Amino acid sequence: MGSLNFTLLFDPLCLFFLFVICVVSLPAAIYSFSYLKGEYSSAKITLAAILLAVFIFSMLMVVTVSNVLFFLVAWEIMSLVSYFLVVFDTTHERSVKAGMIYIVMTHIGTAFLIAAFMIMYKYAGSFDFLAIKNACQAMPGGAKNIVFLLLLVGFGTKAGLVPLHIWLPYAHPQAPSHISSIMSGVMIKTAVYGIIRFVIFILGVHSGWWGALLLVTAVISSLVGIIYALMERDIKRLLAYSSVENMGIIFMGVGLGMFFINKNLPYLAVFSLAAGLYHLVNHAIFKGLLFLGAGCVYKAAGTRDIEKLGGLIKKMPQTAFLFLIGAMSISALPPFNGFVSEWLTLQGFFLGAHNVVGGTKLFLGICAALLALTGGLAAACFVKAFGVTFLALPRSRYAEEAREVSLAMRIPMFFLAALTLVFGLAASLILRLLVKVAGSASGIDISGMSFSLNNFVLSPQMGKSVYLSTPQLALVLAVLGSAGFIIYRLFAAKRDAAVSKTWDCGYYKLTSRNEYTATAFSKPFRIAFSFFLLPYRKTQKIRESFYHVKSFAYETHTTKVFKKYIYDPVLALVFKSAKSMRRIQPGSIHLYLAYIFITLLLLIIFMPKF
Amino acid sequence: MEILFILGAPLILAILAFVMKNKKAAGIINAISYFAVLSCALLLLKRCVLSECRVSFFGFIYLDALSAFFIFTASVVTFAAALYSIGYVNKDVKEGVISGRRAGIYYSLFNLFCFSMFLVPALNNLGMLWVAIEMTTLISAFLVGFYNTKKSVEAAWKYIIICSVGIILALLGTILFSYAFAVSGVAKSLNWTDIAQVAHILDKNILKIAFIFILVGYGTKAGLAPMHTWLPDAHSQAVSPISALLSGVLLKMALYAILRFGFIIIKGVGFEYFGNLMLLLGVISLVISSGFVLVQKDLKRLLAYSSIEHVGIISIGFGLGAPLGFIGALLHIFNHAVTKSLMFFTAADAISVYKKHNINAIRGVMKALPFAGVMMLLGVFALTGFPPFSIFISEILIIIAAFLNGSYFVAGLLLICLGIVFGAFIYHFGKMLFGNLPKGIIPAGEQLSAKFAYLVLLFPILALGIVLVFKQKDLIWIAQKLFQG
Amino acid sequence: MQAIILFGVLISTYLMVIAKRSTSLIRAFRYQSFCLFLATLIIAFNEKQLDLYIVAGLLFVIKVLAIPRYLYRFLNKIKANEDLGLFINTQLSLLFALGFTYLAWVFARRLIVSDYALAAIVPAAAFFMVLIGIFLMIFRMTALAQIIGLLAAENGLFLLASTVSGGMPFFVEIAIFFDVFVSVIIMGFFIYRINKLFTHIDVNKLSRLRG
Amino acid sequence: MTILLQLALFIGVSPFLSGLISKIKNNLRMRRGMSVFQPYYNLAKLFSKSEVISENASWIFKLTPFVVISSALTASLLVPVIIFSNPLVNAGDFLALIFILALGRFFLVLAGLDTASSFGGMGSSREMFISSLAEPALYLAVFAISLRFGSTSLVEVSQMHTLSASLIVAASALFLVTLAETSRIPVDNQETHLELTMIHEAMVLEYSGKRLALIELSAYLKQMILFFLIAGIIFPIAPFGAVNFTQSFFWLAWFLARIFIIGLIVSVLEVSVAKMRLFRAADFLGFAFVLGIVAVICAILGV
Repeated sequence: MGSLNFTLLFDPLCLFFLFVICVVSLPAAIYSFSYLKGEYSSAKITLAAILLAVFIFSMLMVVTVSNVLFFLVAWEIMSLVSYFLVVFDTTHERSVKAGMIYIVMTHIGTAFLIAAFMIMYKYAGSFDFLAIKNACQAMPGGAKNIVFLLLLVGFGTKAGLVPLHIWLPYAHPQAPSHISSIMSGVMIKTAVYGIIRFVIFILGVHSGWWGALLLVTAVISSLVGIIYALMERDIKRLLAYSSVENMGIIFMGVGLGMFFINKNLPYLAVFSLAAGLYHLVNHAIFKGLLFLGAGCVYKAAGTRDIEKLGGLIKKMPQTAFLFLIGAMSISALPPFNGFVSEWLTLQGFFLGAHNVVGGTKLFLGICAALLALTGGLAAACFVKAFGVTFLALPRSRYAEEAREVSLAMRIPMFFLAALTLVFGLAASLILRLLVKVAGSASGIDISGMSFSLNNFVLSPQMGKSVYLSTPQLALVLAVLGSAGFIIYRLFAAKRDAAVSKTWDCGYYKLTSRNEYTATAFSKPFRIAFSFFLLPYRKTQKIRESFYHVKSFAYETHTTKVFKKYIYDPVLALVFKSAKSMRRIQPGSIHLYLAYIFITLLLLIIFMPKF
Repeated sequence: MEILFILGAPLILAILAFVMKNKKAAGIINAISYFAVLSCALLLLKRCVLSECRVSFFGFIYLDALSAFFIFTASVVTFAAALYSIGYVNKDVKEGVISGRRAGIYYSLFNLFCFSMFLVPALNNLGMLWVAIEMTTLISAFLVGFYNTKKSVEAAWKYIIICSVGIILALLGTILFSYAFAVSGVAKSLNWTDIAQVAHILDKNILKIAFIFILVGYGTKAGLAPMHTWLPDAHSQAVSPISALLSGVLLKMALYAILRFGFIIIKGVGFEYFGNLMLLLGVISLVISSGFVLVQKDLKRLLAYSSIEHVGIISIGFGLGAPLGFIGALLHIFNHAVTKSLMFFTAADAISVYKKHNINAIRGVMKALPFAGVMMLLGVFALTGFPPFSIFISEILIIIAAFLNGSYFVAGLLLICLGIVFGAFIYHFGKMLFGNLPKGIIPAGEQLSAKFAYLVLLFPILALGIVLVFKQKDLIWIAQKLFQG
Repeated sequence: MQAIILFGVLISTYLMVIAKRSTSLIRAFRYQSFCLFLATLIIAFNEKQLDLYIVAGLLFVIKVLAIPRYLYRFLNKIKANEDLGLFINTQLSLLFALGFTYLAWVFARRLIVSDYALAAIVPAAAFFMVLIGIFLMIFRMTALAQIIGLLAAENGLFLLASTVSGGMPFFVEIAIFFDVFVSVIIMGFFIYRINKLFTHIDVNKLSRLRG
Repeated sequence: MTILLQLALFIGVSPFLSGLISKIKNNLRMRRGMSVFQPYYNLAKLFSKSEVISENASWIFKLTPFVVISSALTASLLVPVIIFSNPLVNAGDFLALIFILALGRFFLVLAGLDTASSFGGMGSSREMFISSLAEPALYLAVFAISLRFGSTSLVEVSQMHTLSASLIVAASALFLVTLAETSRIPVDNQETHLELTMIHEAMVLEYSGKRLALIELSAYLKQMILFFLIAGIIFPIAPFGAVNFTQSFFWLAWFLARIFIIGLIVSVLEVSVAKMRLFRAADFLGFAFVLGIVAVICAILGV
């Protein structure tokens, strides 16, 4: 069994993840106190604080332990504590159901991990990372492939890779918002850590198809995630689906890195991996911010249904501003951080295409195009999320009565919002740090490589004038924008703008009922992707007489394809077989005695076989 | 001479409980004495692990580390059950479910049952072992049928008949063992120590057949599928503290008997034969029980099927062999005994509030019973193998053993079934624990003794779970000691 | 001499198979136990051992006298239906019994290590008794039949023990006797309760607990 | 200096391009049409007028025009026009340009939602729909181009190069995307006066006065930038390098001429096809996507 010593690992990869965990968890923790106040009893708030502390601690353990067994322990504790946090609001049936789906899916994932770890252990005879790493060199290819697939499924479940994502849109919205932000921002990232640590660092990329498979999964995840997010009207669930998308983007970077490692293109491998890591930290920051923002909305308005919101920008301007920052960075708009990492990931594809031959180029191109599609859809999604929630007129009393949240809740958000900008502007500096992480994780010597020209300019491709400088862009944008404003003021100084009603085609009173809803906003997409979403509608007319319809209800739904065609049939099968199994115990003692007798006979008959 | 105390105390207590008027005092004395028993068992375990095996009373009693381990396991659970009984019986008496006289009978039977279970691992003579195990059946049958309802009497009847048939087969197996021994021409004896010494020269063919009888026979008692059919009935109908004892200790005593014979088989026939049989029955138990757990509607039956599942896991552990499988299985015996008792107690609390066994009738346990609810929740995760609880360690050891053995099929099946059972548990207990109280259910106060019992049970699984992660070496050392015999 | 006794055992066992009513079943069991007693006595006489005499005496007292009487009285007390409730009729049962006889013989031949082919006869009879005991438990509906089946199987084991391994150690033998006696009493107690609660002792109808 | 020059060039010429297209279209339809300088008059008029702002609007609505114009201007600075290099040489490449334009669109769409008008919401929704579906085709075209040039740098693209099949196909994909992005028939119709058929116009329906002027201007700018990119790809032949004043002048003329050629093509196309239903736009962009794939395949084959 070998000895187990409890040592912690602090290589660049660990440090990087430690940073990510802390950078999101701390604001979320500060936020939690005023968020929970008034919602629960003080005992429950204390419990929440304790659980939060254990949760954060377990995540820290996950990324620092140097031993598979401890990793497993930390991993399970992390899942367990987060489950408790998901079902924290125990009175809601939905929380309990969400928690159940979450923990069961996680457990299934863990089962795959256990299998993978055990196969590794079988070859290494030790649980230590380094010992396994050494032993893995002698591992036969077939075993490596199996281990990789097991790890992929295991970590993919946690990461929410399609089609293993189904727990994510249930669990993340049900948890208290600061927990959602940690879960979405950090916890699912531990799966990325797992993939990098176990596949790239320990196992070593063995076959070319590993990266390709991860890439394809990632692309599908991001598309599916964002399409579902676009259809969603529950703001936290929308964010959760968007996490599926962003995990896809992160895994594109990682998958690309694996792909290039196998193709023996060290520079590109490090670059892509760093791009993935960059998106990882970015996503942690802006998704943390967005979830906190959604929490503010929920706290202020008491509902998460964006169809009931609207006009919040006037009631809670600061939250709106902060949410907008988050929405802009997640939509990859310059000069925020999401833009940088998406640009880097795209560059990974583009650069990679120059270094591979034949159909692989097309493969990378299509991946890049689909990533772009994802980006476009994400922008649409967050326009919808922000626009419908914060802009125009309030659609319900909930939204009308909303008030700005307390300062203690806004400060953490300001911190994160500032970080989105910092991570956008200091891109070249951060990339330089990240390539070190990527280099050490993939075991590639990066000393001879250069990834940026100076402190402001990124240049992924030496010898070609491909540059990106977010500070420059930000500066130019700001200068030109203010120039426009100055010109405007020069002309406008004479007369002020008149305030009047919105154009209503002559209709006399325009109310919030005339506004475009979230469902309407996403309708073109629903139709364009109807082959996948399988939308259906329910209409209900209440008639006074044949001629006069008193009220008309119209609902539209989309079919959850994965649930309906994968999970439900499997579950049904399991339950059906379990139910039919019940028939072997009908309560007859004679039958039971016969079982014993038959078992005895069979065992004696087949005795020579044992 | 701790063993004298361990065996003597229950007998004296049985008489005491019968004659004492104040049943509450009897309960408290009971609990205190079992604490003493627990301490003695601990001493015994320490002594047996550290020093040599001991045979005493004309070879009648034989104690090695393995027996001490089983006695210790039993003592932990019996102590908790004794504690829990105080409040439980008190409540039943108060509510008029049972009379004061029957409470006395209960305590007497409880003590006799405990005596018989402590006796099993202490015996050297295989025939007496058989008698002791049959004795456990006979005594506990009363406790199963204690409430004298249609269901409980039905359960008791099935229990006693099915187990008796099983035990008859076990006796047949024992006789065949003694025949094998007799044929070998050594002196006539049924002592395990004598047979085990010459195991390698015994007739393989007879040993093989004999072991099948033993396995089916004691396997019936241990709850190995497909001979498990009595188990859910008996466990669900028994008085709740007794359900814990049945599940936690009784099944393990039968396993102990199998193990004792198994050692002879391993020596005489080879490990493979023993291993394959154990694996086969273990896998069948695992698969069948996980299905039943999934669609179960009765809370106590659910726990009973989970016991079958765990016995299956233990059996797989033994089947996978030394050292990891054995360590894992032994550890699992202890862990499961303690954890399952915890679950049975909390379930009993819930049932006494809702007055129903039906899972669908139980909602919002967290609100009705805050303390027991939390314990139940922890118990669910402990039972399904989450760290930091100790079942995680034992399960992972068994899984490792499976992988190292190359039994990928078994390992995969184990993982799948554990997943299914986990899902089922979360599904059922999630519904029960959370949510709102149904109408007409008044949260009743929780018994102090019950709380103590929970803590007594929670402590070892938590402590072991945490300590064992760091102390594998010591574990291996202890395990080697356990298998010196 | 032994052969005659064995013959008696076999006959009484077959009688059990074809018994349709409780009383005849108990009577058959009594014959069986009596034959067993004789056999034990002969062994004791041959081996001139005191403890074997004691065992034989116990056998006679408990299995020939006490248990059947207890069961008779019991039957009278609960006034249960005499019918045993046959899952398969006597003819078919008899066929089964014949099959079991052969099976027991084959099994005993394989098991018994001896140059002398007929050495397996007694063990075969013992196995046969065990098989029939279990057979009765499975294919007869009433609780009483199950008790008798169990006792028959136990008788078989007794025979087996005293022939193949020269009997169990003395105190084990005593303990087993005691055990059997107690278990019959306890089972009787439960039958009594079943009869009281369900007003019949047809255990096949006890199927509230399922799944 | 070059920055100001390039800004002046884009601001100065882009309204003319729009006027020219409009003029050609009208002429092709056998109408006289407005003057090619009409856009300038429009801008001047709008700048001199006061505005009406919706009472429902928030600061997003008021801020948007400045963000939009700044993004359009920044984008125009990323394009290498004057000295075979762009003024912001280090700031970004082809991809960055696309992202910068997306910034403007993002705010424009929000502004459309801001006024609580159903038209605005409708326009926003459709705008996002079309632009996000245009993304894959756009990126594939860029991908094919970058395969040809070895990088996504706009400087490289605008250098002298030989034309190849992949470039032409890529440019046509880019062209289709441009039609969609610049609200041209068959995807959108700039000239419509029916709110229900508008996309871009519906979004900016609430704007008036100076803010509308800024938005209009940025639309002109965006159009010119995209035309320039297409032109740079399919008309790579520059007469000579910018050495002296005269040569520069000729060069500038060629630069403008090739943009106008694209404008001509657009106007011919606009009068000859009908506007599609909104959901057909998905097919249209799908076609562009297929063209993009063809372009990549051509690039792989080296033709």
